[in-house]
Amino acid sequence: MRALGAIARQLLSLAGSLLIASFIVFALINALPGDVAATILGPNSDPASIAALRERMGLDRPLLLRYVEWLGGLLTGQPGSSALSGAPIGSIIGPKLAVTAWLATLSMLMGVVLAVPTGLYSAVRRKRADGVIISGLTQVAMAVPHFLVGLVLMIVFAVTLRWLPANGYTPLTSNPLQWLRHLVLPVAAIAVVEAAMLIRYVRSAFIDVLNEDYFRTARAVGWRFVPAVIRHGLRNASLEVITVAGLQLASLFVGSIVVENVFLLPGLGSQLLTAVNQRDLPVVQAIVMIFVAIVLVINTVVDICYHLLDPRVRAQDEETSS
Amino acid sequence: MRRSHPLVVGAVLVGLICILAVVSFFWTPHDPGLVDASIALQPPSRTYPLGTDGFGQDIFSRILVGARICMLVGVMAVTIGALLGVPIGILAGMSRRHVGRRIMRWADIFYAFPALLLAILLAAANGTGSTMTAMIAIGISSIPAFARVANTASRSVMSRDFVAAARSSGIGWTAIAWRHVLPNILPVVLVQVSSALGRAILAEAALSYLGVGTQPTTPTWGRMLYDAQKFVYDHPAQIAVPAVFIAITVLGFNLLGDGLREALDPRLRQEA
Amino acid sequence: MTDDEPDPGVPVFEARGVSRTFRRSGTRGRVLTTALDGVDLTVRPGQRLGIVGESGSGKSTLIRVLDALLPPSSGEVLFRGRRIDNASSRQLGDLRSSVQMVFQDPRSSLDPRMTVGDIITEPLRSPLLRSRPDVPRNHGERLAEVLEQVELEADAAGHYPHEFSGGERQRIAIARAIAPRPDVLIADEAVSALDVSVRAHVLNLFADLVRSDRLTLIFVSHDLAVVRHVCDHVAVMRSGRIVESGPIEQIYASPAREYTRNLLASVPKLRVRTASSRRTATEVPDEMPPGPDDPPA
Amino acid sequence: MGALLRIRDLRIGFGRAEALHGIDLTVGEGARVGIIGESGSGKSVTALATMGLLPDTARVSGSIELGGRQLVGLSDTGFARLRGDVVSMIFQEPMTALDPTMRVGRQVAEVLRLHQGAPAGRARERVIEMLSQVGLPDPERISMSFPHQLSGGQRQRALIAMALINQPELVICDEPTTALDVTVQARVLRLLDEQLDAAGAACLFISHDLAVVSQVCDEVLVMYRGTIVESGPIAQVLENPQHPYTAGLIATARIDQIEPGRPLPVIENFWDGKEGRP
Repeated sequence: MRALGAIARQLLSLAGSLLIASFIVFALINALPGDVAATILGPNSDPASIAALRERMGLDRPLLLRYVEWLGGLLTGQPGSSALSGAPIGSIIGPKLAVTAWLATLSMLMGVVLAVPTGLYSAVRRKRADGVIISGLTQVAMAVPHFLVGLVLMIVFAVTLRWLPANGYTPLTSNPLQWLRHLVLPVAAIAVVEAAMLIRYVRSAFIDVLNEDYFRTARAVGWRFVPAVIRHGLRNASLEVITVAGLQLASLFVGSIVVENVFLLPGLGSQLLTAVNQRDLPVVQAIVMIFVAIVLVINTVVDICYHLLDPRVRAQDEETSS
Repeated sequence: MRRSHPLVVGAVLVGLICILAVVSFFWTPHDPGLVDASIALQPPSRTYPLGTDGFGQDIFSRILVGARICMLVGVMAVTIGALLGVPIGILAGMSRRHVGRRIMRWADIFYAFPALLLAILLAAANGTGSTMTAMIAIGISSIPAFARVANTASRSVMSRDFVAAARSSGIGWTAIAWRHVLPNILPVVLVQVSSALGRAILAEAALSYLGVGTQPTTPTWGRMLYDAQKFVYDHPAQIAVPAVFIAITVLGFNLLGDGLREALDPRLRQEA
Repeated sequence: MTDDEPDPGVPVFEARGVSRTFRRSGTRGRVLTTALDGVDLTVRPGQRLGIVGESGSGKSTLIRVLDALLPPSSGEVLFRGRRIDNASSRQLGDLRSSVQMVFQDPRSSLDPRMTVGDIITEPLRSPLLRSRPDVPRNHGERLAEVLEQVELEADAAGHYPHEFSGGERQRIAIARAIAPRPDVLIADEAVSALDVSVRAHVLNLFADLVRSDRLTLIFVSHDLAVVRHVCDHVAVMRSGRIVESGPIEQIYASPAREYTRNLLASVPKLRVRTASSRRTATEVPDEMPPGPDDPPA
Repeated sequence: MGALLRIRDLRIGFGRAEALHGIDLTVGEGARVGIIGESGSGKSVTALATMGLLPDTARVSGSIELGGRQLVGLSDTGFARLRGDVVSMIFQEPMTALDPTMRVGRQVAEVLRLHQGAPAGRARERVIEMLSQVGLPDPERISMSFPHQLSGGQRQRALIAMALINQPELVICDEPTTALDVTVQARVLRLLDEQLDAAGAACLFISHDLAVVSQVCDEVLVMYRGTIVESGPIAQVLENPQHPYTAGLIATARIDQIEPGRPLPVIENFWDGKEGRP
């Protein structure tokens, strides 16, 4: 019952954060000095067309009213319409969302699958040659931006070997094989970098556990090293890793913006960049808000997982709620 | 024996890039902006040490000037993040627990605004991106990490008895913050500065690559990669040079951070 | 009454019905723990008062309330006849300049990033102390004096705390406490973190200082045998209350309360364990209540 | 009584420094041997070496025989079979020695299952029995609790239950009561005393407090900076200490026999730290 209360509080605080974040997004676009309509039309536009656009977008009405309208639109899935084509934003974004969601989810899965065993292995073998080599490799992988890994993968597997397509996308429903072939390289590009970071966190979380008194107790009652790590290390280390992995999932969605542009995937990230270049502010505003919301939701889910996993946090919860 | 290696290697790499940036103010082999289609895409030679790009511009000159932007954005962004984030963290860490938690909750909202998103927002609101918007965006997005690190560290300092001792002899809160809290959390903040620099430089490269940061007329490593991408089929080596420089710089800062962490954390020191 | 010439009749500290509660989570949901429950206490000038009890008995909370580091939830605390509970920090000048504390663990009570000299002279730089006439002006001179008093080398001032042993570090903490020439010294478990073999040295130092500087001493400990060597009065605490108090020799010789008797009996004594004594290896009386050993942390 | 644990010329080094300079000690079956010394004297290192729990960086030479088995150079698997079964250990810090994410009962049951392979139902019964045997009230509830819900004394009792549940031949106690309150310490010491007697286990008891050692042990070893300066039956050592350091330790431990107001004796009154150093 208490756990439910904690979850309810988390959700409430998520709603608060979403509200504040939406206000920040709206204010940055609309309340910063400089006229929205003038920005959209660019430096060489005439006052008449600016006035017309202001009229069409309803920019003369009070800021707060426009914010509330936009918020309502977000909740119903129709946050306004494009400043250029006039098309409803919901229908522009909808199909792109699936591409980005696939890209991010598959990258995260691949990243975790790569990182947890590797991190554990390099923690246990941290003083041996192979542990040091893994450590070094992760350092290098972390120093490389997503898009660069993407470019290198493209050169090797698409340009030189011609195993996979260099760019483009096929929906899962029309041809699953082609869908997969198009996603392999972008997913790998994100996963490699994310896994490198994750490996370091997993490694240091496990090294922390190895230094804990309870780990020594586990060894003293007769667990061999590796079983002790698995029985008593995994759960404790996973607490730390989950927090980090959550923050990473956020960074991964952002990484997908760049990688979509490398591989010309028709996802939210590509659409966002197109909108920025076309100065289509309503579309930019909506897509940024979607990304921000995804990040906040992920963080809340991570917090809830953390609370369910750690008995100490569960108890502390009761303390802080007072 | 191995323990000091990351620190030394990191310092050398970072030092190297700093030297490049400084040199670029006084000397470049060619004008980095000079376009000459007749000498486009040349391989490295005596005149063009790293070759020329698709516009016939000298790559080495552009790398030198790019180092300047890269360091400028990195340092300024991290300064913004640290100057705002660390005081927030200390304030939260020195407040009573539930007040501190509330302060941190506010700071955490910025976690929802990664550098890239914030930069895109600023660029969109401004019409175009610039070095300034990139700096501000990266800086603001690094606030919560600084605040979190400073908060945890100062809370643990506040629980030590030397703070109680200072309070019991009438030392005020500001003096405690300056004399006890700040010096004791400085090591972790330094480590954070170093890794934040690495991340800031990655973000800057991504922004330039996407064209929402520093404008394409100014040479940046990220933009050089974008330009090289056009020739990926016929001249794949074009992407190698800016790629290597980005990686070296970030690697340098990451190693520096790791080295500092090891050097400053007594527990790790024994462990190594 | 003037500050520099305290009336011997006015108590240094007076606590009237002081209570303090903390909100904590326990095994069965949220609970209010009562750390102090209606404590009345009077400390007279020149008295050497020991406060004895188990952990969780409220003794550390009591001295933190006395030193105005924690506000009481209810009740009054007076320092030299003036209310200090809920006083602003500026009104605490007299208290802050006359009372100094020594804590349990010198690893925690000495700032690792300060030199020993800076640590010891820090109280002298307090804005509240500078106003007092008898606070030493010449920091270097006073530093040398107190280092000698606690039997540390003069060149210790330039070193950092981690370069010293546990006993030496506790002597540094004592030097800091006596540097501004306080009238009252409060020691919180000041020897419990030390090895038995080092403990005697620090206890002797306390005894000497109190005698030579004619200090009022409040000495918190879980060990009655230790308290007996530095104090003349003792207050025994349990569950936030003072259950017994009086002259130490009287309580040491004939404790009135069962609880005090148990405390006394629990202190390990040097004794040879023979085959016949195996069954009663320690002298804890069987009637010791078998309840929880101590409250959950 | 035969020798259960026999250590000969044990040397342990870390990096360039040597922490233990060749010590000899013998623990007979069912015997209680105390090791006393200040922090850093090498007493904990000796215990960890016997358990095979020293860090990889330690260099160990000499001989440790437990019931005839040579432990120096034994593989981790070999040690794991002995630990918790033939030899077990109780550590100083009860607050951190239990896995915070696992219920206490399960942690105790693990030890049983690990070595005896008992079925879950039987193990649970035995765990409850053991928890009540170490004086924990309401053992059913305790077994379902997480460590943070127990007090320090309760956790130490749970750790004693873990150490004794497989009826080991040797129990190593490293300052098991130093972190506890005096009254709790007294009760835990008495419990240890009873349980060791009941199990007939031998005990190597490490402490900086001679008074505590004198209450539990029959023999005592005095360690100073990695060497044993004195050893013998406790009565003999207390009455007639051969080494001035031991004399100093005894004097400082007799605080209750000094008249208040008189200065307490300190080690330096007896020993300048040089004379009689081996």
